[in-house]
Amino acid sequence: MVDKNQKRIIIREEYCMGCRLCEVYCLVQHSKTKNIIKAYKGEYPKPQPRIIIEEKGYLSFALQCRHCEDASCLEACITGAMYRDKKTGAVLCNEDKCVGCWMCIMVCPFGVIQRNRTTKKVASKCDLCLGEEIPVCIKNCPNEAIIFKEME
Amino acid sequence: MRLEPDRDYRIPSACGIIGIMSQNGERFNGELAIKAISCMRERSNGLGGGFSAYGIYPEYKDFWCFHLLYDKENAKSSTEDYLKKFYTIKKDEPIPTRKIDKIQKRNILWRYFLNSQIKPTDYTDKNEEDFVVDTVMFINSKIEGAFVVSSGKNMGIFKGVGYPEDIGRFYCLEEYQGYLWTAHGRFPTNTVGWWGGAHPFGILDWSVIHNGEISSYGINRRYLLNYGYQCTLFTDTEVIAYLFDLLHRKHKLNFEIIAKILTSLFWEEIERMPEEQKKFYLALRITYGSALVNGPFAVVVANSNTMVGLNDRLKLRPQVAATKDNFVYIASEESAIREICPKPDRVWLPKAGEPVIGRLRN
Amino acid sequence: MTKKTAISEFIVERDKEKCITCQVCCRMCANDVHIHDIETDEIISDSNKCVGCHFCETLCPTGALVIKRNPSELKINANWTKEIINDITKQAETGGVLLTGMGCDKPYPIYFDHIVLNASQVTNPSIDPLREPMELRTYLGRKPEKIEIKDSKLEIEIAPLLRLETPILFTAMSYGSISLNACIALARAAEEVGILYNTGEGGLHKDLYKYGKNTIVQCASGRFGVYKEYLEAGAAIEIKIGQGAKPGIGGHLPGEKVSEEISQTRMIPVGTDALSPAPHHDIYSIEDLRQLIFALKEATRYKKPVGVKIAAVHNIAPIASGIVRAGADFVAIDGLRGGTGAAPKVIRDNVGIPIELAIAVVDQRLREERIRHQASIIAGGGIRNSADVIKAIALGADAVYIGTAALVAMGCHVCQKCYTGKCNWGIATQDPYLTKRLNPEIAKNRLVNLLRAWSLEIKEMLGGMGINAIESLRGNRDQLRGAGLSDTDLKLLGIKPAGEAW
Amino acid sequence: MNHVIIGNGPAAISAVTAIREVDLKNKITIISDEPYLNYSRPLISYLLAKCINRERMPYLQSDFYKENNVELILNKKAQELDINKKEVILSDGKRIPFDRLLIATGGTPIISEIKGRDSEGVFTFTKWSDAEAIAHYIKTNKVKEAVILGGGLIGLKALEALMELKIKVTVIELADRILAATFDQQASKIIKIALEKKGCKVITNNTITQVKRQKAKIKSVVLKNKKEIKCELLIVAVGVKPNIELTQGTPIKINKGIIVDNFMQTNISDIYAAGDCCEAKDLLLETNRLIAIWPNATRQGKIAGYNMAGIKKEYQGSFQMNSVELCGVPTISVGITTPQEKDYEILKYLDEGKLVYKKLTLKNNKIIGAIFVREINRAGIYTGLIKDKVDVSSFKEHLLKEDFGLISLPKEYRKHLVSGAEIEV
Repeated sequence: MVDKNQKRIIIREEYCMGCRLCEVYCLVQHSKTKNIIKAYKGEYPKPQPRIIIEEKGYLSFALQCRHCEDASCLEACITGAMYRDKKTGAVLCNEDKCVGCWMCIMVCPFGVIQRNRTTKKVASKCDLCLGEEIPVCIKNCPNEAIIFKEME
Repeated sequence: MRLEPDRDYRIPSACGIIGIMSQNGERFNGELAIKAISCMRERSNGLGGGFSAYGIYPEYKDFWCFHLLYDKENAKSSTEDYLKKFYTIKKDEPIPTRKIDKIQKRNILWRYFLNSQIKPTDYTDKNEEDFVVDTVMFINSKIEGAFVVSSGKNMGIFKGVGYPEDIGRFYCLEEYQGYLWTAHGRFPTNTVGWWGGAHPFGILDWSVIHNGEISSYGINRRYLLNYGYQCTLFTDTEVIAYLFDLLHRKHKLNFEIIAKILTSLFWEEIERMPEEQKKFYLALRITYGSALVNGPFAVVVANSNTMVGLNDRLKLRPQVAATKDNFVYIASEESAIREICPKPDRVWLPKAGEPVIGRLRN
Repeated sequence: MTKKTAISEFIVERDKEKCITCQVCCRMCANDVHIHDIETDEIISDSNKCVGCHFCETLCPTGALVIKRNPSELKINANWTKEIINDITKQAETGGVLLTGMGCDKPYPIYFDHIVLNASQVTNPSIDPLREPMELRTYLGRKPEKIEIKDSKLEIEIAPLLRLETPILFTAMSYGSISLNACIALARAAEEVGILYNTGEGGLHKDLYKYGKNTIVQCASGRFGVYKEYLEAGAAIEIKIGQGAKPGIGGHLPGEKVSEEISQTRMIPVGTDALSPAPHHDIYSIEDLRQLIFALKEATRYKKPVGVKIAAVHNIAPIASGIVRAGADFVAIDGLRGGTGAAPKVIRDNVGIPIELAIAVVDQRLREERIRHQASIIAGGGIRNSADVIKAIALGADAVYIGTAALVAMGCHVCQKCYTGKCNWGIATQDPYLTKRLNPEIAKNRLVNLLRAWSLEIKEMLGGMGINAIESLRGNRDQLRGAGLSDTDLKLLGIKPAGEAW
Repeated sequence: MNHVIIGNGPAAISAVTAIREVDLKNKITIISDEPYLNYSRPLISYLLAKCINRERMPYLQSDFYKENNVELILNKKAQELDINKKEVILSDGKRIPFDRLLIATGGTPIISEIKGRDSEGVFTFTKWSDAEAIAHYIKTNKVKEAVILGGGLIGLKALEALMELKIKVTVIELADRILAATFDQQASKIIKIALEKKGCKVITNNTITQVKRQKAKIKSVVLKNKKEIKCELLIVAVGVKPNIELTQGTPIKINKGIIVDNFMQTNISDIYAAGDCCEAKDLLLETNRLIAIWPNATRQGKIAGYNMAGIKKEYQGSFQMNSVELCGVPTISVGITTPQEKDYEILKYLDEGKLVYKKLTLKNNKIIGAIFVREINRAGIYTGLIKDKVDVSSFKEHLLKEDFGLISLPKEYRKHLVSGAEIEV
């Protein structure tokens, strides 16, 4: 079971300005160079952010994997690529194992797992920026519209 | 015209102070006060000393006794003309002094025993005391070269520029008998020539000796102004005297409460009190915020019936108290007390804002 | 008309090397300065639209953006300055009154900057606020002249008072002129610090009733949202007569700003202009004011202080005295540099007197008349930092109102475009795209920090003067000296020139 | 207490995990007739196509059995059930006693009776061994042309694999279209086009009547319409059926598959079934039904495991769904996609040029089926709506919009969905 002090990303749509800085920094974080200018101007194929920004009228919010306790993507994965990180409880995708059967995409009720735009072969999703103290999207949200919090 | 320190601007000073009182009204001569203050010579620098003595004019105890300080003859005459308008002068004479080379006398020192001709009714809301205060205010502010040193009954203030013990000798204080003496040795931060600036400061039968510098002076002065107290000279001492006069004589507050006004309790102390008390001290503080005396000070305030010693809220200046039989002593240093009372019954350091009060029993 | 004759105020500099075309600036500019061109995948910025709020600049992740004042210069002319020419041009184009926001930005003397404070040396130990108690608590309202005691019991009743933990309040800023999130931030900050904020004339949104004990509710000439519950909701009531930014002028909240929520709060139909008349039409003289004051006291059963806010004008001292005699428990004075959400530029920049002088003369007058204790003085209009606060108090104010400073703490960059309702910082706007940009939690914390910082600085300055309770500084002008002021100024301010001893 | 599990597939594995969550001490035995440690059957087509190597077949860490302390009996078939004695009898006669039994035997390919079916070069395609055998046969016989019987998922995955190996393939489907079970005409057409672009032949409304051979080896197949197609390899992929031999002749109730209740228990207490071999609750049809897909197997195994370990957990039920990428065209189909009755509402989006196709089936304002061809991102959101039976009337018009997302859903539902979301003020 997932223990309590594990942190999750909480979305507060009422404060999302829709600036998409989270997306920018997510992209950089998942680029080869991790350098913002290079990531945008020097890397081909262009790195892919693991965060989805939804917008409708003045409402907007950033959405990334919820790392569900009862994750259907884990049940659906036929290769064992999708796994739960014991320490953080995060649901991660081992892209070397993934064959791109898209079962996870089919079952994720948040639609936050995407086909890797470039290879088109493997699933790509939020990894909570493992290694970073807090995910970069949260660190760089200018309005605390997404926050990192122990799960209740 | 050159600005005169004390008269035209404030100058900070450190001081040695002592107050001695027999609560039974036993009169004793000034020698004791001189002895005590002289052992705190360290605390003064020869630029100011003075004494107040109560019970020294028993034969004229019903007359207002004005001690005056004149720069020049015509100041004296115009003052006397003014006095004669409102008072009958029962007696006037020079204040006896002896020649002492350490003190160069440069003023005319004169005392008057007066009887007011004014019926209180003439001055509607004002009573005789108020009228006397007005007189003093007028002389001090309007008549150039004249200064009222003291204006009480059966008491007097003797002061000048010099070491206090020399001033004492100069005024021959050993020849006076009083039941309450206060003495002051001053350490001003720059030369002062003017005798009026020395302590004690007096108004009516109040006398104040004071060691300290009052940071709240500006607002205290403006507050007093509302009640017609012209701070004609610039000494903190004056402010304290007027505050006592206002709060005790006019607002009819006792000395314990006055102490809680001048050195008010901290809000958190008030917070911790039971409701009733809290309400009381809140009212006190919000009403008299402008009378809060801030900054370091230790004072001895006296009038004919009382001697009060008080320390600032943080006790930033020294003050020791002692009792022996019916005697109360308040001084800057214990040594001064022991000098004149080797075996006191009790010696203690009053806490910040805790008044030491001696009362005349009758 | 196609020919644009006004010169744009700012230019947007974009470092193409650094720009990654992330389009954050495009998404965030409410003035549509930055547009992404799909063909060239470049961002084109139209400097003419830039108001200089620097929102884009602060968000740009690569620091590719710099907003600069437009260096394009007209022939130097001390008389016909760029600003004057631009104003004329605009009026020639629009034929209307020039509107502006925030406080007067003209270089009138700022007396605060010519007043210096005292500190203890040798003869008087300064007090270390970290070791000794340092009291800023302030009570506002009517205070007795003296205490009467009968057998050690209080004989007098103390009138209702406002308690402040630090002598600063948030000035009147209406819901309408600023966003609900901004109001919430102010209310929460006031609650946390133990001070009060002021509803302005915008009424009280239902979500704000819970902050009642930290609220001053305003009753202005428009009477918007004024009713029983409203009056009872606050800790005090303020009758607004005037405002430093526009003395003698009413308020005008354009209909497009009157949303559903605002219409409910102000009790006017959606989309209708909210017009506050220049005068209260039930106050044509001082006795009318007295009636209103007591009407409001009656309405709240004498449980709340009732104060009056006026703009600092030539006759301020006698006016204030009259107000106190009319029964006000506090007088709020708003100086020449006081802010606004919208005011005619010509009024803002030319009417009223600086707050420093107003404080000095009012405090002096009330003392001379021996009614100083009957009412507290709250001074506002150009209070920029803790030094201004402490100087205002030493001149004679009981507490100060801050407005612009609070807005700046929340993000405002003083672009003075509040009246457009396009505040990119989400403060002076009702546009749901923009209001959500102000997270009340963050804003609240920033306000609390500001007040904490100022309070600490005030304590340090007090300690330096050897004072450990703010009431010993209030009106204590001996602690002030004028540097480079004329004798007349010094006389009016009641302070000595620097260099002169006690 | 003995937990015995017959089968070593996803149902069995997740049963083990579930049991071990609550019960660390009691014994668990797994019986499998296959030689391998656990592996992923759906991967065999990738293996055959050489997209992956053998190392990637297992989907668990090798130490899984040890870590969960499971006794493995491999290469042995569970021959018989002695329900009274509570014992499983293995092919070698060995008897394994159980207190709780889970039957997770999965499915077996349907063998259609064709003349000459027994020729060499004719295979089914469901197990690792099948893939190995086919690969070996292709290598040794230099196969150039192949025929696949059955245009279902398995058939087409096999087809894709063979194409990867540069083999010319013809697929023969009895129905009027490929992927008939899950796709409608339009969707099938798009796939068909994609397949044909890649040079493979698709023959529908037809089947094989005879396999012709040369020596023992297949040389061609003859169709219903007498047409003959030359080939060196035939893969028969006409579907799978539950593997229930074991239960035949026992009191365990069976229909097409083993019938279980919502706790995955058969009519005999302490005997459970999960995965492709059983008929469990269908959320949409609200009857028990075979749904032979991976996610169901894991879920059912999990539920069974909990209940075997004494934790009452109910199976919420599921529905048909499948996702497969063919010739670079990703597709997803969920629920009832081509209903027969009239009272359904159909929403469609078709981009003829890009060959993008989206279709939703609604019944009284609830989505019950969906098809996505080529654009599948966020398809899971619809699956969620189907599962939660959300009334979509308030946002119907957004359903197929480009920007459809959680933001299109009613605020309250969205907040409940995005756990932890807070409402401020």
